[in-house]
Amino acid sequence: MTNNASEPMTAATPVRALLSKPWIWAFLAAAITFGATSLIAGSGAGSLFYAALTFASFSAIVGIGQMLVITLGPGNVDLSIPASMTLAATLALKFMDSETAMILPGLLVAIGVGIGCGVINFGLILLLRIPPIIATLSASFLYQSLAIWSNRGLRIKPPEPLAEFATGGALGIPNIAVVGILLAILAWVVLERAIAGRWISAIGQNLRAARLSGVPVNAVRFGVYVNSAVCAALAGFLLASFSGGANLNMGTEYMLMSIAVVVIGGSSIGGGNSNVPGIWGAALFMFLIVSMLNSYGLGAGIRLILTGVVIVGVVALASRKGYDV
Amino acid sequence: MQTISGAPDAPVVALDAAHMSFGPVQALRAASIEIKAGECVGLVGHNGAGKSTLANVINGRLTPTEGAVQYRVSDPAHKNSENAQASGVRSVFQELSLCPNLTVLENLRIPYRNMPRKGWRKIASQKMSDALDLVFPGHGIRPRATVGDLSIAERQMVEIAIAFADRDSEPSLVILDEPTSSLDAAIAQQLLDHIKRYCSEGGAVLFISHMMGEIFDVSTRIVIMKDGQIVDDNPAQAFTRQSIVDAMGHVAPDDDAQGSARSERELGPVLVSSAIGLNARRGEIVGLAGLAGHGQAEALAQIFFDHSSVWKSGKRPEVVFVAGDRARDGVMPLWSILRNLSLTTLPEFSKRWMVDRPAESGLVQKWKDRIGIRTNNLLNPILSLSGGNQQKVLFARALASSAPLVVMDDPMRGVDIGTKKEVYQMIQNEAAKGRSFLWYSTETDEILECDRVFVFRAGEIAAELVGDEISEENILHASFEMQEAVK
Amino acid sequence: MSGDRLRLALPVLSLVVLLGAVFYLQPRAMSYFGLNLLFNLAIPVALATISQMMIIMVNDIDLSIGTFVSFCACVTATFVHDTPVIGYMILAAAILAYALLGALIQLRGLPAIVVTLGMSFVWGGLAVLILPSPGGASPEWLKTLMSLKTPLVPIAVVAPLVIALAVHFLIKRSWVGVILQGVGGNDRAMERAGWSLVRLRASAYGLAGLFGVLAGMSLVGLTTAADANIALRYTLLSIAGVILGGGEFVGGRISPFGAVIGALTLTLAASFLSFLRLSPDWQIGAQGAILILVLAVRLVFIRKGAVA
Amino acid sequence: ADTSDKRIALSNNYAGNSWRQAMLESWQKVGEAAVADGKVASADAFTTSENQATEQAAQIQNMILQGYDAIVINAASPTAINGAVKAACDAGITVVSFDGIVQEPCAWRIAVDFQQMGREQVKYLAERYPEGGNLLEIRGLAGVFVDDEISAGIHDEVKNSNFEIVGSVHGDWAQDVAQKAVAGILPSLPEIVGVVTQGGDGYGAAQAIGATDRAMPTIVMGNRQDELQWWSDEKAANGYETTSLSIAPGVSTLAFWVAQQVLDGNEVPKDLTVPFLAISQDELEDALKTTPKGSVANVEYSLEDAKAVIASSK
Ligand SMILES: Nc1ncnc2c1ncn2[C@@H]1O[C@H](COP(=O)(O)OP(=O)(O)OP(=O)(O)O)[C@@H](O)[C@H]1O
Ligand SMILES: Nc1ncnc2c1ncn2[C@@H]1O[C@H](COP(=O)(O)OP(=O)(O)OP(=O)(O)O)[C@@H](O)[C@H]1O
Ligand SMILES: [Mg+2]
Ligand SMILES: [Mg+2]
Repeated sequence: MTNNASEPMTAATPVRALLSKPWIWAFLAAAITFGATSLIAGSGAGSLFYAALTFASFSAIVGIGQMLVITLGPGNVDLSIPASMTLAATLALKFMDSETAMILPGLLVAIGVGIGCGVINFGLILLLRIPPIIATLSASFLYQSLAIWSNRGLRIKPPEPLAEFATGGALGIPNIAVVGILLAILAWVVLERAIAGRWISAIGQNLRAARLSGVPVNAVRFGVYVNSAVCAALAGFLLASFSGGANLNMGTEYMLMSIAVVVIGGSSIGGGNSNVPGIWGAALFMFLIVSMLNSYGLGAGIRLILTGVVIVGVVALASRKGYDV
Repeated sequence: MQTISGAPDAPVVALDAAHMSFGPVQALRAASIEIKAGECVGLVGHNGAGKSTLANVINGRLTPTEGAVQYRVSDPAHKNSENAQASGVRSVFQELSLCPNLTVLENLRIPYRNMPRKGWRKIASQKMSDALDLVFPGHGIRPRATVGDLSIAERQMVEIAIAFADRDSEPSLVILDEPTSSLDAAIAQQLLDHIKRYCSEGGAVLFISHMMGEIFDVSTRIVIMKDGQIVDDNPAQAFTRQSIVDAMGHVAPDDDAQGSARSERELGPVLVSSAIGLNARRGEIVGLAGLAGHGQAEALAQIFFDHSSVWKSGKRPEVVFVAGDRARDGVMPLWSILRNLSLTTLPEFSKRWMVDRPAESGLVQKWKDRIGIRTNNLLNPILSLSGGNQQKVLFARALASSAPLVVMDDPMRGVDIGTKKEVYQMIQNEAAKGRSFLWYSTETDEILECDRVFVFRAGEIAAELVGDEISEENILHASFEMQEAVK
Repeated sequence: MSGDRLRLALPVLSLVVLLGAVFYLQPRAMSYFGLNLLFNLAIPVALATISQMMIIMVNDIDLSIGTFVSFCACVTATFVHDTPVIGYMILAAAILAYALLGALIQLRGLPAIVVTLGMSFVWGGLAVLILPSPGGASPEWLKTLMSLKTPLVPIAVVAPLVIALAVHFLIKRSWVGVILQGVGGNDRAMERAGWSLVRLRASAYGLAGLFGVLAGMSLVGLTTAADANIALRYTLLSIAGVILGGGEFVGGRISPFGAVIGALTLTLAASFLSFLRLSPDWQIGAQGAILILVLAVRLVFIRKGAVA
Repeated sequence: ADTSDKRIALSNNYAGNSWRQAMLESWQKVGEAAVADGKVASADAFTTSENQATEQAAQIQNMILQGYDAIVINAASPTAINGAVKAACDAGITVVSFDGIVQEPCAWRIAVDFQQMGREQVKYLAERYPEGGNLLEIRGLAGVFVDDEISAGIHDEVKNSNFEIVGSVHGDWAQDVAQKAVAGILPSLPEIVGVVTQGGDGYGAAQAIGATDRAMPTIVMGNRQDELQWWSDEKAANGYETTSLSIAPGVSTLAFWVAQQVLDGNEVPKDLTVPFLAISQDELEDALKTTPKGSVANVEYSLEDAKAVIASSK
């Protein structure tokens, strides 16, 4: 029962090396769906790509936050992402009240809300020892109430320059995507090159051993949960600016989405191992598969089934068995 | 109950020139060995010599890449593991094979494939009690206790008892891979006595240990492995301690050095002390002794947690930890050797937030050479190392730090003699430079290395022994009888 | 006190406290009729929670149980009602699919959470195909069964007890259950002892499928009709129920009685809130708060481990 | 009969959008006034935390226990809470459903003809484009009754016209989801002349289409203030013409009065229909003025309005 993982990284062909990357499957899947949709779209392929970049950004931003949380190990997941998005967007847009001068303070409000949500989430996990899944879920109900209470679902327009930034782009790349890519690069640096990244991964593999190796486990977990909420808040802020206002239900689909992009992207769900490029591949894929099925005129039922089958398929293909002796 | 069929005097198992390679690693080379009924074979070798691999080939978990394995009951249509099972080959692996969420008796049900279905709990309970009473009289383990609530020593006892238990068939060969590593001396002796009794009644045992005393105590035959090969296989009488150590290929360290270092060193002021009275001075090696599971590990953990933070980590940590229970407390299973080794020292050698990668590989390379980790590539996964070599990585992880206090929780489990001696020397040297050690050990040899020893009993310090008071008798005495501490 | 007992103490306690509070707020609930109204919708939740428990027992987590129960409800309200033979065959196939999924997860070493996430789309899609618009009807016998007038104690109380007892005997007492729990406790040990992990995981998933089907059927019996989104929230509810009932995500530590009581507690918590008559703005938040409160009590019961 | 000691409860399944918020607000306003006037004893509103039929069924069962005299329901599913509604009727409680109506025959239904709403949209477009053309359809949440009904109406009417529906996406009644879905399918679509919607998706569609270099088709709006605002801006800029129609959230207050009338002992037919609120090109400015920023165009019903509705459907 040998396997390729136990062999040292000897010189393999570039293709082989590429195929061994867990994130490649997400990009392959995205490329295939893009190709299939382009068959219909024809010359519209360019604008399809542009749209894909735009909408994938939101998934990618929340996905990055979620990925770090999931990397912390089994049972760690942030289910408060949709509520944090909504709360941050609602409060920030209400605060800015369409005034251009308030853009920066508004952004700070959104980020502040994110930090607040993260602190509460982790507080519940640490102080009350509630399993993260349930802690973040329960907290999200509170955030939802807060969002409802704060302005009762009224949609306030974002300031004009902010809306222009959110919907605009340069050189064929949407501004939003630039933000998303920069964040991904930052996350990659933190995970692969910084001490913090090592710590996160160590905690994900064995919390107790990490603690005994001198890793400041609570500080790291605190940072990761706050980061996830801040990413969600930022995504909410951008999404509201992009779509012309905050809705009470705007974050709903990002609950499953944030988990889906993490796992399709090739991060090991068991924790300890994360994968930044895959997030983008998966985010593009999740947008493109819906577009493809819509373009082929398939009904909602079939669309859902195919989405599910493809998710399972990608994961089954990308999987490699671990040590099994 | 059914007895094992086949010719009674045929060997239980016979290996003929078995090869086992894992990719480029040749873990086993042309190994030939026969084990007959009534034999107790002691298997020794340095870390990574291939002992566990040999054991796994014998019990059928690994199928040799070349060569043949012949069991007493060998049906070519079946897999090796099935033949092994049918022939009554049973194993106790070093890392525990119990389900902690189940009770002791339920754990017996797992390997007992053909247990009667009606009233199985009663049967299992009875058989479990019988087996425990047989091997460890006076054990005090209830069959209905949940395994997770037992101490690590008790778990080890349960696992050994299950291997010897009367199940669907009688055991004909029991493989014990370092079974005594978490047992204290008294319980270990019960096991050794049982092994001798069992072999004299016609059973066979393959006993892997790094402890010479045990090997000589039980073995009728001793097999020595070195670099994947069986280099010696003779009746036990043919060996001496020295000849074994020589055959294993390690430089024999001179035993006289022991203790002399102790008196020469000058001790500084008290560095740490805990609520229950445990303390250590600068440059001192403090031992924690007593029967296994009497609060030593908890006391150590307490000191570690008191002097390290879950909220920050700095360039100058106060304390570092060497784990004994690798899987639970030490190893990061997804990582390479390199990353595992550098984990504790990351903030120390890096400049700011970023990992200084050249410094990292320099440091790891240095420790690989210094502590002798057997690998050809530090980027290999840590799990590709043998148990003892994984342990060395954990040692290096802690010693590479500049922390003035090193806390060690029975850290020499599964480390071979040669390496042990080197590590003892290294500890003495570090102590001389002013580092303090708190060292919990189940092995008397190691306790004798210490400057001062606290003997634990029922979670409290039963005695404090200094200098020449540190002896096996005194420790045993304090472990068993509550005495006024020598203060 | 043994670990299992302790594990059960909290859920029982929180249920009793909540029940007391509800009776205090609404004395009318303290009757045969009242108890039935309070708890009858907990029956499908309890079954779904048991289903989730089977998965958590083998260290996995099922994100598709909500859509699966919805799917089963749709099948029950359509095929089982119209053409019973085909209906039951579909349900049997669904259980088989669950078992195969378990086998696939083991064979390829897949993360269950992702596979079930994917499957949640598949079940949801199938449910939409079967019932594009809400409707269907409950088979008569099912409706009768779910509104059975049991003597003395209403069926809403009897059924969860029967379910818990049956599962307790299956999982906690029988040897099959012991072997299945072993997978969660130490799968390597199971493999070494010669058990086929593929078969064991498939069995656990098959059982989960079975209880999912039962949940869907009982739900239709209560609501008398179905729709494709009818039970989506069972996914999170069932996970919360297992944890509330003293289960743990890893290590095969689960308790059937705890899980059922957890489901009852969650159902009751929502009722408690509506009896409080909060402002609509805060009703949703209060549900979160009460969940936090109940779980915070766990703190008292958790042994203080060395590491958080 | 005297209803001053009667207690009425609202069982609401969802509060997550501006329409529902406006609905709750109207209920509160009218309910409080009715309590102050001594018309009823209380008018409490309850919302479930998740948009789920099972949760709503439990909520209704709790209301039975609390002894309400009437329960007004906006249902998550027309069928899945039948059991609970039946139990309420059996306990002698008056049940009135509106918007999301229930099938259980014992309940009153204030229905909106959703099929008609779909047809109206196509009819309007057919007037605008007699020669036909391509349409894009934005649907709601799959598996939900309203979605299926509106869509059925649209498709039915399209058969009588020269239109062809060349694309159909699910916007889940969420602005951003609709925007995303439209942006994803647009590149594959031929030129489209109109977009039919289910209410509240118009602005998202306009955003998505505006981001491309396509000509802006005629998007049927759903009375949301941001839609009206966008429409008015476009109208000012280039004379953009369309129509807008949806149900007024204030229909909750109609349901309230209907419940009160039933409790009062008046004979009320089981099935009532409310017209939807349509805003035409000329009414746009007025509607915009009376609609709060970020909310939905609304009308609330008085007791007299309710009596008129009841009388007209006898
Ligand atoms: N599955 C495997 N893949 C790669 N290398 C392996 C594998 N199993 C064993 N090895 C290597 O084979 C060699 C022999 O290992 P083995 O575990 O048998 O040593 P050991 O004698 O038991 O050592 P120790 O006393 O430290 O336990 C080691 O170099 C080990 O790294
Ligand atoms: N798939 C694998 N790839 C690399 N190495 C492996 C693999 N599986 C097992 N090994 C190594 O094979 C050897 C034997 O495994 P095993 O689990 O029996 O160790 P062990 O003998 O119990 O360890 P110890 O000697 O400390 O008791 C170990 O060195 C282990 O790390
Ligand atoms: Mg070994
Ligand atoms: Mg070893």
